[in-house]
Amino acid sequence: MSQPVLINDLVVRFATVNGTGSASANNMFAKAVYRMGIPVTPKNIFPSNIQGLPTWYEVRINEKGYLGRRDGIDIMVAVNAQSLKKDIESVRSGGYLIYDSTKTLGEDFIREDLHYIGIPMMSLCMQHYNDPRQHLLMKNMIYVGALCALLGMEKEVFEQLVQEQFAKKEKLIPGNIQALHLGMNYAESNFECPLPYRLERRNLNQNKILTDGNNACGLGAVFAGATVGSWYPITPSTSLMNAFEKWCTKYRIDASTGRKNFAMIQAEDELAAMGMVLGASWNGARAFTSTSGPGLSLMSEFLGLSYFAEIPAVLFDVQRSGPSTGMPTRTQQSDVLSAAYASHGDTKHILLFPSTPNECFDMTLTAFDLAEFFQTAVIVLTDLDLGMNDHLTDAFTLRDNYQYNRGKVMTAKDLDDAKVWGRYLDIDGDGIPYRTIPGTHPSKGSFFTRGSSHDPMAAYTEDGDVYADGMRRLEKKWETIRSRVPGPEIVRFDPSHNEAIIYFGTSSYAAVEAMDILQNQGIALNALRIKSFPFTEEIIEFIHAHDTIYLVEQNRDAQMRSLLMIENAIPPSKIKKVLQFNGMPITAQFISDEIQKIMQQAPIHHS
Amino acid sequence: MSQPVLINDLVVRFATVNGTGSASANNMFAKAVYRMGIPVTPKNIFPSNIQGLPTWYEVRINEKGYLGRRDGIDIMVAVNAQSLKKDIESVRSGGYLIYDSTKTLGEDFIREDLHYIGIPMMSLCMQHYNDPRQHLLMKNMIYVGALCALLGMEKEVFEQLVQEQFAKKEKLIPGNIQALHLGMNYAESNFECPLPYRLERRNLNQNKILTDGNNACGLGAVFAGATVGSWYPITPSTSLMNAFEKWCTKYRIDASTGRKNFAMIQAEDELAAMGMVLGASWNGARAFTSTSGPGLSLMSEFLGLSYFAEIPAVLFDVQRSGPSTGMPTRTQQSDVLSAAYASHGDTKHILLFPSTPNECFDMTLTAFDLAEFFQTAVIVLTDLDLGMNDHLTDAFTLRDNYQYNRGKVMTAKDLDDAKVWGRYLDIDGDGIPYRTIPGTHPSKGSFFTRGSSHDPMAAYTEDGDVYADGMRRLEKKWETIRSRVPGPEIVRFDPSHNEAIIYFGTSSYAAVEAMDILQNQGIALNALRIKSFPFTEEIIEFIHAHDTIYLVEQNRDAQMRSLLMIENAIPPSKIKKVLQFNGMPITAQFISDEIQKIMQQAPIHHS
Amino acid sequence: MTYARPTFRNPDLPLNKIGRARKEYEGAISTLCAGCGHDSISGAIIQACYEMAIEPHRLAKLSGIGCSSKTPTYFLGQSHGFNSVHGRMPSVATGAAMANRDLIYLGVSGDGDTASIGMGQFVHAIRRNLNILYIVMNNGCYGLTKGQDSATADAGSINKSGAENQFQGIDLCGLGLELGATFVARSFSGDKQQLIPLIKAGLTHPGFALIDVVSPCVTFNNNAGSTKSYDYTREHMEATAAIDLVPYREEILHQQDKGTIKYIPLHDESIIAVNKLAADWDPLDKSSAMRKLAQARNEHEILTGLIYVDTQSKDLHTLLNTSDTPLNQLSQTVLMPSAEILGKINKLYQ
Amino acid sequence: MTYARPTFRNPDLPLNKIGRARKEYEGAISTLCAGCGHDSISGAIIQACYEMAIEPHRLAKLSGIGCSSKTPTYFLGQSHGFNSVHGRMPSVATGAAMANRDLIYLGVSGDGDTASIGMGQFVHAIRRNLNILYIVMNNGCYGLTKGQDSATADAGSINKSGAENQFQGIDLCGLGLELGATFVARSFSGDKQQLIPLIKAGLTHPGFALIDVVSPCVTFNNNAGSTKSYDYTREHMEATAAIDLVPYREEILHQQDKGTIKYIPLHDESIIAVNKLAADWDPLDKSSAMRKLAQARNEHEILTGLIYVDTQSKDLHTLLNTSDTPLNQLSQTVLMPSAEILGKINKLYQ
Ligand SMILES: Cc1ncc(C[n+]2csc(CCOP(=O)(O)OP(=O)(O)O)c2C)c(N)n1
Ligand SMILES: Cc1ncc(C[n+]2csc(CCOP(=O)(O)OP(=O)(O)O)c2C)c(N)n1
Ligand code: SF4
Ligand code: SF4
Ligand SMILES: [Mg+2]
Ligand SMILES: [Mg+2]
Repeated sequence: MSQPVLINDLVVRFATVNGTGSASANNMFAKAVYRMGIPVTPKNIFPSNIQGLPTWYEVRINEKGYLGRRDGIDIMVAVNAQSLKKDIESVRSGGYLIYDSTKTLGEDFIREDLHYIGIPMMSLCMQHYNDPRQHLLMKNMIYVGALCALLGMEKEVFEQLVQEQFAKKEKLIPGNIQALHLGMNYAESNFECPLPYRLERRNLNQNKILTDGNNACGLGAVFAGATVGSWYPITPSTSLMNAFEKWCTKYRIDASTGRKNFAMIQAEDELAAMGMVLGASWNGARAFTSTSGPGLSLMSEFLGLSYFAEIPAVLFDVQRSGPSTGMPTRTQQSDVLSAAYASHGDTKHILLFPSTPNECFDMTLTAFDLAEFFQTAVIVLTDLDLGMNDHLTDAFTLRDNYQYNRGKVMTAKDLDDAKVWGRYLDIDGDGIPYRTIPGTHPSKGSFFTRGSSHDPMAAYTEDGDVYADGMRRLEKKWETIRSRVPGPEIVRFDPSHNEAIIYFGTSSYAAVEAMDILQNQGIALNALRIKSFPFTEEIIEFIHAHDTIYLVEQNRDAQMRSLLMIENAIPPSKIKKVLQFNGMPITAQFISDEIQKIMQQAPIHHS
Repeated sequence: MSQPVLINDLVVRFATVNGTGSASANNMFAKAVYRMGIPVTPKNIFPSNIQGLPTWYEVRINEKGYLGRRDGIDIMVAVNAQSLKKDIESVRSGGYLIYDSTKTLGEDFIREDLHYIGIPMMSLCMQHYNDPRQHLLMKNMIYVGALCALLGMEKEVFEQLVQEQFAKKEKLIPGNIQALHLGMNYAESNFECPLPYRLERRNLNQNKILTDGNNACGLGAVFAGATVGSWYPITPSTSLMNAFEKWCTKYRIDASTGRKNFAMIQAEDELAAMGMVLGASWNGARAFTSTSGPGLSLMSEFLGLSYFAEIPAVLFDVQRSGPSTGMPTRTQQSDVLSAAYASHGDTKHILLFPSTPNECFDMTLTAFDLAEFFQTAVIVLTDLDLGMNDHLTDAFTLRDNYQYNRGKVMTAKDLDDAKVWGRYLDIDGDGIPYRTIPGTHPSKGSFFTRGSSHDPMAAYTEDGDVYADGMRRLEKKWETIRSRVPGPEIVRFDPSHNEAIIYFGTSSYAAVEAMDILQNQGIALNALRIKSFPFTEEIIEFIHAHDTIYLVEQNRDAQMRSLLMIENAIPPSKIKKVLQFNGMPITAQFISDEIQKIMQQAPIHHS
Repeated sequence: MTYARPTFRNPDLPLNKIGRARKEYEGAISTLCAGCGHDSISGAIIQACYEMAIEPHRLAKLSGIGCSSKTPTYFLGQSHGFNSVHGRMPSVATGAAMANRDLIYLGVSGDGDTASIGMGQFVHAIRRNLNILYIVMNNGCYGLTKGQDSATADAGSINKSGAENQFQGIDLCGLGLELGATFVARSFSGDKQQLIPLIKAGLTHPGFALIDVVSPCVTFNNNAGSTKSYDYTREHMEATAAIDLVPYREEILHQQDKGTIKYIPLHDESIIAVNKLAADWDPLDKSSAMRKLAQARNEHEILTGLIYVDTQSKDLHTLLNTSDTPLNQLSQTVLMPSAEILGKINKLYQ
Repeated sequence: MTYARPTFRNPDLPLNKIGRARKEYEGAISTLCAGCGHDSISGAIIQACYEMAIEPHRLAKLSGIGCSSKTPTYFLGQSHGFNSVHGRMPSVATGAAMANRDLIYLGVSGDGDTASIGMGQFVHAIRRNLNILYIVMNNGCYGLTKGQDSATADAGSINKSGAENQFQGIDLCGLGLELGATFVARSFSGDKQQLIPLIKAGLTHPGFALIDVVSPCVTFNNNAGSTKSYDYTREHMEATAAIDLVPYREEILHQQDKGTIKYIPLHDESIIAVNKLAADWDPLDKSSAMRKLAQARNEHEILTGLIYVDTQSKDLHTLLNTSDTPLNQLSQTVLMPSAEILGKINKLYQ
């Protein structure tokens, strides 16, 4: 088979066993691509257990900057015997299989349409390392080295990465460098390097970083001035709190006393985690928690309290595949509806939908500002793909002169100066009352916080009209919120196009690529990315400006579409569903195929 | 003032103090009206405490059968000094105030436009009863007696009711009869009886009973064969479980052994209550729980498990005013959306909306049949008004030859005969798999139940396609459900009308009356009452057959409207919101006023 | 609650150390049933805070849901109240304490609120030695939902409708001891003399102070056969000791010599004076406390008074090693790392 | 799981009383880490059920979420499994038991599942004396979410990342005793000889049987400094006694005379034979059990073996007074009152 040469446009998949240390080797490969200035995004596809099951690491390399997942594997590094059969099947015709040739592959494993690259990884390890504990780890470095040679990558980049990785355990450096070279040399001596699939240096990653959303949110919470974090561990949100703790430990310990300028508690469950957030926010600290689906369900009673008693709260929901325990290590965007209306009664919550780690950082700051300004819960909806996978993203920046917006808080002086103050009085006509922080003033500003019905002065009431007035004020506040949340990103707006694509969160990568695929087929779409709920006027106008909207979601029930209809009277027939919900990050091909399918269907009867 | 004579069309309100025994006297009045063959519905308006606060009992009497609440009080029995001032203000001009004239009323309490009927209740008590503990109770009977005379009611009816009420404490009968007569005699000797507002015997209550929805549901659960009930007390749902226990104690105790053919546990909270229901249902018993808003929020994680692992569950949500603790003793229909989609991920639950106690009974049977047939949660949404107030309703009946529908359950023989059985295999193409009850067969039919993703054979899987197939099957099951839940009541369908009113639950009484009010003003509407979610085809067709729908709900956010849009692509602009959410049962006047307001508004811009 | 409240003061009312009258520690008028034990506990709280001269605005009173949980409305009207959701007050209080270590936290709960729906949070607040005085108004039933047995109802106790409780009751003091609560006491709403000093000591204790107060529900659980009625409690009460809280410096010196009194110095300047009544018991010795409690239980006595106190324990703030400055008072300057640091962080991901 | 599973049996395998081989008590292949304590406990469960000749389809195995809660997939493949939600297995098991009193219930949980999120349900299942053998696979950490300290981690225990746990650990056996659990034992995954008879006795016990099994997490909490590691546990284990479960009629007679053995007859025909090792302890005497446990705790010993058993307690079904026939077997004829009765009921509301 003669191969077309493919430069800087590849999917490389590593099939390994979890708990064997392959993660850091695989990661090094992705980072090397990044360092060569080529856009890259890796994804971990891991099982819900700790050790011994198949796990995959998929690296998409694309110099056009298409960084969503793409089906069709070009190069498979298959080092897991358990999954080998299936792994081989998953390679696209004409692709490469890199495997450990210490043992010969059986007949069963041979596909005519693939290139086989056998590297005797284990036997190289045995030859060169005495300590059997090193064998597994060095094997990983060997295939990384081989890849370097096969793809024509820069070996200095890898050597540098090894130096950095083991900066604190220097004596491990030579062994690892050696393993790299064993792989490189073997590949170079036995195969024609580089392959037709190869990587060439570019300069496309300037001012970009490679990090994950959970890290970005955790870091964002530090910069946002959050001091109280409580949480209950759950995949895929755990690493968000870990990041917060890590950064706090670095930047929030008082140098003179060694004491912490933050407090974290691992709560006994998610109900307690949210309770702590409300207690702390009530007391004037910026407080937050993070969870995933099951935790969101458990927090729903407390979220209702936040809404009705008007207590700020920031919650990160790193979504995974539901319902119930579902697929805990797979992604989805399926908590949209339950997050928006969490809790019984007439409740609504602000949602934010970041789509990159950079935006995770930035929106975390926004989340705290909104929560305090509007005195209500803000739920940042990310997902497993965004939270746990590294993404190529703009470097973190702070807005100029950024100041925390602590909202309408009465100081002792304000209390002295005010003629009348009532916790739930709408003085400004925007539905947002003034609050006090307990302990502010020796004789003024105390009030009773409760989830039962209250009048503007915070007194308990069972008067239906007073209650209804309060509910209407909350509606008015909601309107104010609608004018203040982050507006959408209008990605493309050409008035001559009648149709548009709308998406949010991690579908963005694939959506942008899908637009180009469709464009190539003569289908031009406008595009908008939703960044928050409630929906600002621009979103509504954008929708009204088109005949058909293709709404891309990673759930089964088209939950964002539901929100658009409920809140903004968007006619349902106008919004076509493009839904992927199998737990894998959505692909551009899927989106463009679905859109074309819908276009080919007879127009639906509009009643 | 000369009074127009009003016959059998009155609102009588009793203003008393809670915890003083007035409830049973007031109830006797309502029952007497019922016994005189006149349609009547009383409503309790009570505070969220146990003793000492104002409470009201409002009796609507209407021979046309309009039994929703009506604003405007014709006769106020005001025996609570705390609320007297406000109580007097609430009487409609020309109405009557019956008060305790033992002490003279101050100037402040005199309204020119009212008739004052002073009965020296306390002093009559002091004269005739020695035991001071009796004073409070007898005072209540005195005003009941006075009402009997003033309204020209039949005293034998009251005497008979006293006999029945004290059948087990016979020695209390004479004293109570005496009190009745004291009231009657005083009224007759001091006022011209009957007043122009009066009641006359009719024969309109044949085959009707006067009972509350919680009693009906509890009784229904006994007839439905529920054997396991677990619950956590919460107003207004508590009396439902009390009723179940009462009827079980009567009809479910094995006569020979004294042992119970049912098991009830007061759980430690609502999470546990729902957990017990799932455990029991999994094990093949009919099991249920009941709660109100906060409990629904707490059950949401378990409801997701029910949906995804396909375990039957019956839940009664007796709605109260939310959000959060809200107004615990006021009614609302505001859990519609959160019940429909309770839990994170893509979940949906069957909802039933009974509107009378009779339907509560009947739908309870339906709920268990649906839950078992579809192996999923069924939430019966009633409300405080329906659950805790007596309503005039058709007598309970059993459908002919009614048999429990236990759904697709494999017996030991079925298992022996079957070639292959998989817990989540869709054999019949309707999306409904076959289940086994643990312990059925020594070697066949065991399977693993889990909330994590599973394949058709119930094995754990992380394969996205297998997972997605399962989710699609659940969607198919949902379509089957849609064809099998109780259809709507099409109250009126005249093809010449372009507009219609849609309502559900306790809005029905007022809606029917509102239609007549509008009709009198020349506005003819068709009407449909929703009885279940998902919505059957008839509902959709009905909506499509009209230009405008007025959807009546007792919540702020038009939650039923949201469901219609989400699930059935109903254009939002078509459904106008008629929303009352102040915690009081909705009135016909409110509905007709709102509909007229909407009609007068310029037509909304349809985009 | 406009704060245009009348500031007129009757000059004859005795004022406490900070110049406040007892009235200023009261709250709104109670809506509980006449005779409810909870109202007496509110009274004891008012008296204790008045006598301790607590600044009302430095105290946060938190509760769950129930008749008992309503009481914070009826005391300390100038303090900050938070009536949260049923059974979840401990987490809200924990968050509040994390945010501001300088306020005094008073948690009020019921036996339903604590021992049923709130069990998990109660246990974990103890485990973390949260700085709070946690008062359970224990009536063995759910007052607000009309008298169902609660998890503290004793097996064999008869409720108002004549039914006998089948399940074993949870002894909150026993549970507290087992879980390592650092201050454990029991009292009776009808015994203010015992209760007031316990409340004072509890408010002073640095860490989790539990006072389980038997507080009869006159409406639903004060009948014959109930083991949480006024009569039953009075008959079966057995006190460990009479205690008093003495502000240390001022008074300890001239009390030093009273023979039977044991003085327990607290972390601040005050001291608990224990007039030992019970033999074979030392409030500082956990085993003796557990033994004493088990023994009383076996004899169907209700052991009241201070049961155990650990004056050396590390409180939540010590365990978390948080700064002395309350976290809610740290400014953006202290909290937000600089743009330069952000730049450095970016480097890590390049 | 089609039930077309191979029915071929190796004729040489020893069969138990009901003719089943040990293999038939196994489950799917474990996906836990090699060396995980939980796998050993699964093995002990398999062995115990095999030896007791339990009919697999008469046993329901329920769990929450966690590595430990996954184990029901790995034993008794022919039993009915229910992997519920995190921390809420006790309520599911309670419902199941209410519906069918005739199955044997085996609950499996982790320390996170039980002592953190599940604390409330755990406490209340004990209080109701639910008929279940409740095994906690206690590794002092959250295995499945990667090793965070759990609420049973001892204060001072060092975790894998070198951090010292600050909070006091919950002693589930102590808690069980305090709450009135009627069978309390502790064991170690590494000591099958001790564990297997305890499991048998627990499965036989009518009521709540708790076995807290120290079960090291090799991946996250088996390091030096951890008090839940293999090494630490082996070094600090202290057994109350060696016990055995003997089917009564068959074997008791010729064992009667062995001097140091105490026989505890159970409600069915079997008996626990306790070879007393510990002085000053009687498994039938709760005070001695509590004392023994407290003492071991003070001495930093891990007390294992049977700690307490109450053979006279009333189980849930007795407390609920439910019929002997499992409720799930009652037919419509028994359950549904007649139309006539409904007519009579209507009369009450007329
Ligand atoms: C989630 C939730 N479930 C149930 C209720 C209803 N409820 C209110 S108070 C209460 C029990 C109160 O008992 P306890 O705490 O002992 O207080 P008491 O009234 O006896 O003082 C219950 C069950 C509620 N408010 N919230
Ligand atoms: C509601 C909810 N919160 C959090 C989780 C995540 N989670 C899964 S297992 C687990 C802890 C398990 O710890 P433990 O019970 O001790 O089991 P182990 O893995 O140590 O055996 C957690 C927090 C979840 N599944 N559900
Ligand atoms: S019901 Fe009981 S607890 Fe509630 S206020 Fe009345 S007496 Fe007190
Ligand atoms: S992580 Fe720990 S508990 Fe989980 S399987 Fe591995 S060793 Fe066992
Ligand atoms: Mg109580
Ligand atoms: Mg664990």
